[in-house]
Amino acid sequence: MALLEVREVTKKFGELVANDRVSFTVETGTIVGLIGPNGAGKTTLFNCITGLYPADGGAIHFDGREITALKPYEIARRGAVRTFQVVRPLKEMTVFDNVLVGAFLKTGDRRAAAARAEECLSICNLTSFRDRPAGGLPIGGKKRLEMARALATRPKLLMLDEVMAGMTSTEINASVEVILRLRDSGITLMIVEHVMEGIMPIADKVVVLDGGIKIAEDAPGNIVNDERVIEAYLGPKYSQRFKARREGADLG
Amino acid sequence: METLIQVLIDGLLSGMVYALVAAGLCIIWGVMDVINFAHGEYLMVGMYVSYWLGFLAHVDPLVSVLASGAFVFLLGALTYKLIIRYTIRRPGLVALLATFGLAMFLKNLCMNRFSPNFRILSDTWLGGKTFLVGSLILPVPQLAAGILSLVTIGLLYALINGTRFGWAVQATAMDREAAELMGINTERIYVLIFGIGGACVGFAGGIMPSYLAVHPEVGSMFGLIAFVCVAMGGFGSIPGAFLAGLLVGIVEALAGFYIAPVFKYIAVFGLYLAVVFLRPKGIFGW
Amino acid sequence: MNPKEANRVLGKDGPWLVFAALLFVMPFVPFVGENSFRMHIMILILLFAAMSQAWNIIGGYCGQVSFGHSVFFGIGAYGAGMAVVAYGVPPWPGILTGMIVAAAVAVIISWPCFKLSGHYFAIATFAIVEIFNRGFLVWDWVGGALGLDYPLVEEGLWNLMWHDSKTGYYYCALVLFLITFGLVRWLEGHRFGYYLRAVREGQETAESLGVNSTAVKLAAMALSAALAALCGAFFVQYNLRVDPPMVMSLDMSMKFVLITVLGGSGTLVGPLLGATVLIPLQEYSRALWGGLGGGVDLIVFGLLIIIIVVKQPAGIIGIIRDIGKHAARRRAAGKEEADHGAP
Amino acid sequence: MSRQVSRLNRWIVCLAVLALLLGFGPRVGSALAAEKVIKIGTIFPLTGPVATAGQRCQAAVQTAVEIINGKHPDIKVPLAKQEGILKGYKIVLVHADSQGKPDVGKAEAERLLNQEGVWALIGSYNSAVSKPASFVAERMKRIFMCGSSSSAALTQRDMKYFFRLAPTDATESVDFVEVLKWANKKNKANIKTLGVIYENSEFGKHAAEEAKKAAAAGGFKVVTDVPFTPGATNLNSEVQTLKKANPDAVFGAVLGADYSLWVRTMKQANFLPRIVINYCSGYQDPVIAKQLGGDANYFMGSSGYSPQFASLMPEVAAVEKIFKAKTGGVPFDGNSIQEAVAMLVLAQAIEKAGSLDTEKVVNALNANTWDSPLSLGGKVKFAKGGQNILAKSIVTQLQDGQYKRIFPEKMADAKIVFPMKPWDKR
Repeated sequence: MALLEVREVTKKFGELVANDRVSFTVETGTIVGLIGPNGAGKTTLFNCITGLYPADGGAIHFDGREITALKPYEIARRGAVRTFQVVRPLKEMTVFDNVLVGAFLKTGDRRAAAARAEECLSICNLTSFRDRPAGGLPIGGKKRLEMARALATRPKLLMLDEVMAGMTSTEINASVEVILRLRDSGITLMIVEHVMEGIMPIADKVVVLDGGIKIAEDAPGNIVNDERVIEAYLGPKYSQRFKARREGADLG
Repeated sequence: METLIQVLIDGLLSGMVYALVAAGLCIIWGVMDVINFAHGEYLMVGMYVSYWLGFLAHVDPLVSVLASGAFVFLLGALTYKLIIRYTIRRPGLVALLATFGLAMFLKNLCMNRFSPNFRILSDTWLGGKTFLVGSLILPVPQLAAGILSLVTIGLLYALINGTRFGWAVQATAMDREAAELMGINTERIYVLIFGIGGACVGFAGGIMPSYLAVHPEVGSMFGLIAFVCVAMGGFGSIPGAFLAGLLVGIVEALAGFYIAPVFKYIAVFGLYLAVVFLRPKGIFGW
Repeated sequence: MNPKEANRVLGKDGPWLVFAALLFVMPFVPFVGENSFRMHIMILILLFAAMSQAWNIIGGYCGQVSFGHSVFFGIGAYGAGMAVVAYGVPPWPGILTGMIVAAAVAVIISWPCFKLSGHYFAIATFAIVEIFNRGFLVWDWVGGALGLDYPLVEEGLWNLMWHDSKTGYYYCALVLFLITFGLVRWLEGHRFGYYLRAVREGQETAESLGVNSTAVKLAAMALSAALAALCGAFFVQYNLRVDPPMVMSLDMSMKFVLITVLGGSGTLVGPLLGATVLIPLQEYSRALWGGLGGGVDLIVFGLLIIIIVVKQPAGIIGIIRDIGKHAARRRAAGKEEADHGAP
Repeated sequence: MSRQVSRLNRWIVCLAVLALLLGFGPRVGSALAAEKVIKIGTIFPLTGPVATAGQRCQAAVQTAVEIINGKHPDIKVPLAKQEGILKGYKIVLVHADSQGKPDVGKAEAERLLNQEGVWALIGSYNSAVSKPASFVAERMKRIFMCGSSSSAALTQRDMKYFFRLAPTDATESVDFVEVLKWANKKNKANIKTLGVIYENSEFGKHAAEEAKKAAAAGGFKVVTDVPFTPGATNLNSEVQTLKKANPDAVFGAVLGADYSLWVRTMKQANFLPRIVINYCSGYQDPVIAKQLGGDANYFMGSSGYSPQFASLMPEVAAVEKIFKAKTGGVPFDGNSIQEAVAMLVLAQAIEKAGSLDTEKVVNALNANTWDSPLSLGGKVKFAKGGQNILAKSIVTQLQDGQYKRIFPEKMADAKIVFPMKPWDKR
């Protein structure tokens, strides 16, 4: 059964149609990538799903119930939690306290929440920053903090908005590992991503947006061969490289 | 009917003065995002300048307006240099509390130096004169204040929207860093804007001794009303502040006459709440 | 302004230690020697520390800078005052009513106000103070401009009134202080306290983590208002008179904000520090200069506010931190010198 | 860091220098402790909206003390000729500022009594402050002399240690109504309706209530009742409201700056009732009267004193000279002179009781009728509750900038100008 079902979602800003009847599903236990060129409407779609913007049309179902008109915190309480592309640390609180806020979603008990927070800090390799003010973290740390905080809420669906942008490749590898571990622990993930090395190898399915319209929804292997996607977004260069690498792998 | 028109005229005239006081606050708020809590005290200082010129040198308030404006301009620039400069990159509350301290300081310093006595200029060119249109009464001093208000606000608007300086100000207001990269000396802009904001209220203070007594507490209520006008008009919008000033004056007069005089300020503050509940950023806000 | 910084000054459990030390010392203060003026200052410090702590919940921890708290303070004062003056009963039912009404009024007026941001919110709270002030001035049921004057009734806890000694008031103020500080200390470690700070630091972020920020803000406002009303009730019991300008004024609101911000807003010890510095300053400078009639005390007070705010926006807690750092650096420098000197 | 700390220090030094520049270092009060002194505390609103009145009241008490302590053979006031009281005791004043706030006034009363160890208190101008401050004194069994607070409620509390010199707003209201009746009879004025305008404070509200009571008793109809916010930015709607109701007579309780604004606004609105009588207020302030010039004329008001009473009270002139030196030439007004009387009567009572035992002095205060050349009528006598039952005031009218005595007729020195001359005929 689909954990998240987006049906014909439309969002307009005045004349500009940011999302035009976008539909797709996210199956339980999978990793879904949401990609597209700049301005394709990825983040807008994210904001519609998480209730930050009201959708102008269409319906969104999560975990069997409609969440279209719900407020962000209501959606979060149902288990669909997001991170922000532009990081938003709770600056004057410590890293640990940031994560603790997330952990308090499922438990009012301070000790249980603290244990959960510690766990998430260590999952996201933030333990060494534990008592630093969140505002003072390096950018990579802030990105990981976004993830740790969301993770602490014990989400069913974790929605990551470009968590790997701006990371070094070592960091990306670490993040990929974390994401896979999360998937294995039963969390469904939806990932908006620019960094292709990150998303392509791990996604079970990729949804491609261009100009607010969904142009493809398929397994990554098929996506890279999809003419429209290549044209619209990846560009021939990347496609060839990807193909070459895969062929090389096949040969090897 | 006649009474209604008379009430409206009275309201409009006091509204003009509110608008002038508010315009000074408005421009400071718009460019620097600072609430100057000492704004009412600037008015008081302006009034004292005009009063003393009139009392000691027999200069009419109509002339002292310029001196008051200049003096409060300096006071504003000095306030920026000594206080606001240090608070500008901090939360808005910091500047507000610092200027609250300044208000307390100015008010009591004037009391210390000039005694708390109420002072009125007796023989001014306009004092006590009225202008009759049918049975309607137009008090000349307030009329002069209204005209001064119109002229000043018009000039201010032209300055901000029609000159190179104005563009620089607008650029600074939008994004200080970017403006600096474009070669605008934003520090200078800030000093000047605080000064100009002071000058506006200084003009108002300059003309007021021809119909209102000067004393150290005179500015408080005007200051409060100016806050309301500026916020009601919308963030940094001069036409907004002007419109709000008139609206406040008229509502005050209508409520004062048709409900009861004690309700006039309740109506003014209630109007503000009503406006911002409908338009959270004020009439001209975005 | 930064709770983290506060912790660094006093160590992680510093606030608790200070608190515990105070707890231990405070009850014995009256035995040091009954000096009415000193007692008066102690009472005011405790009262305004408690009141500012109440403000701190919404203004410091939750970041909603309200200048409207004198309204709640006043409602509490009038609650007690009406019980005693108009109904001739002990103030207790009035205090309770006042707290409930204050919380209800807080929720009703904050709900639309929370849609406003920054200065619009601040000015809306100014406006509310003025409306209440003038409304109470013409409301004859609560005494209007004449105010309420207490009759002399039997002293004691039952009537919450003492005549010759201030010791009773002192202990009441101490209890008030302990209630508010204890509550806030308790909040700091609990979900609600974390949510308050999360809303202050980023409302959208908090919402993305499942925090109903409106509910959190309203709850904080209601709690803060109820505590403010409690403090107001004590204020009127202490002064035996209430009229609108006395309690519901911008000056009063500003005092709460100043004490908290100058002490260190969003910290547990901030309001206490602020009150400990500002209240004696205000009372002693008035005692020293007030009688001269030049308003010198207020001139100096105004200047001090400017200087502290401009020079040390983190408040007095920041100054303590600076001095601590300075000393630490000196120690470090001294040690280094010694190390170099050794060979 | 250390630079910042030292900069902070520099600021504090600047502050201290400024305080000294203003001429007010901390004062040493204990140097006098060895001498024979009686400390008396004063509490007046020295800052805030009514600071003018408060500072004059303070100066009046200082004037009285100067007379009591020094030798003034030329001043014909009790205790002037001798030096000090009780054979060599000098009075030392300890001043406090109430800021016009009841809670501050109360705290200062406590501080003066407990901390400064004053023997008695004088104050506090604002009725709202006098109430809680005198409460403190009563509880501590200390005398509280109240010069000018006019709220009748103050002396209806059955206090034992509270004495008030000024006539209350209740008696003043009755007087005003008498004036109206007298004008009706004498000038065939046919006054029927009354308007009341007052600042919405303890003082104004109480005066208005007494006015309405008195008017009802006297058969006048109150057609409009206009409270306003003190410190208003304009009084347009207030005056328009009055104008609409168009009462024959208006009673005003309008203080200070609001008074001049009120008069000017009435002139602008071209509205003038036939007669206006003011409670102790802006009307009495000679400075305001002078500044308003011709516009202030023909208004009336009650006063316990004004410079034009000189012929009735010849002894005041010499005292007033001392007072003027303190106020920069401003003469006594009806409020401030009462504070001087309060001080003088208290000193006389101490002298009479022959001791500093508060009970004895209270008994003396209650038992005797005191000579008081500074009081209209020359005598002071307290009733139970502390009201001076010989307190008199004269209703005056400003004519050509002079406060002319109008009523009661036997004290009059001028005829009433009735109705008031219209604005354009002045």
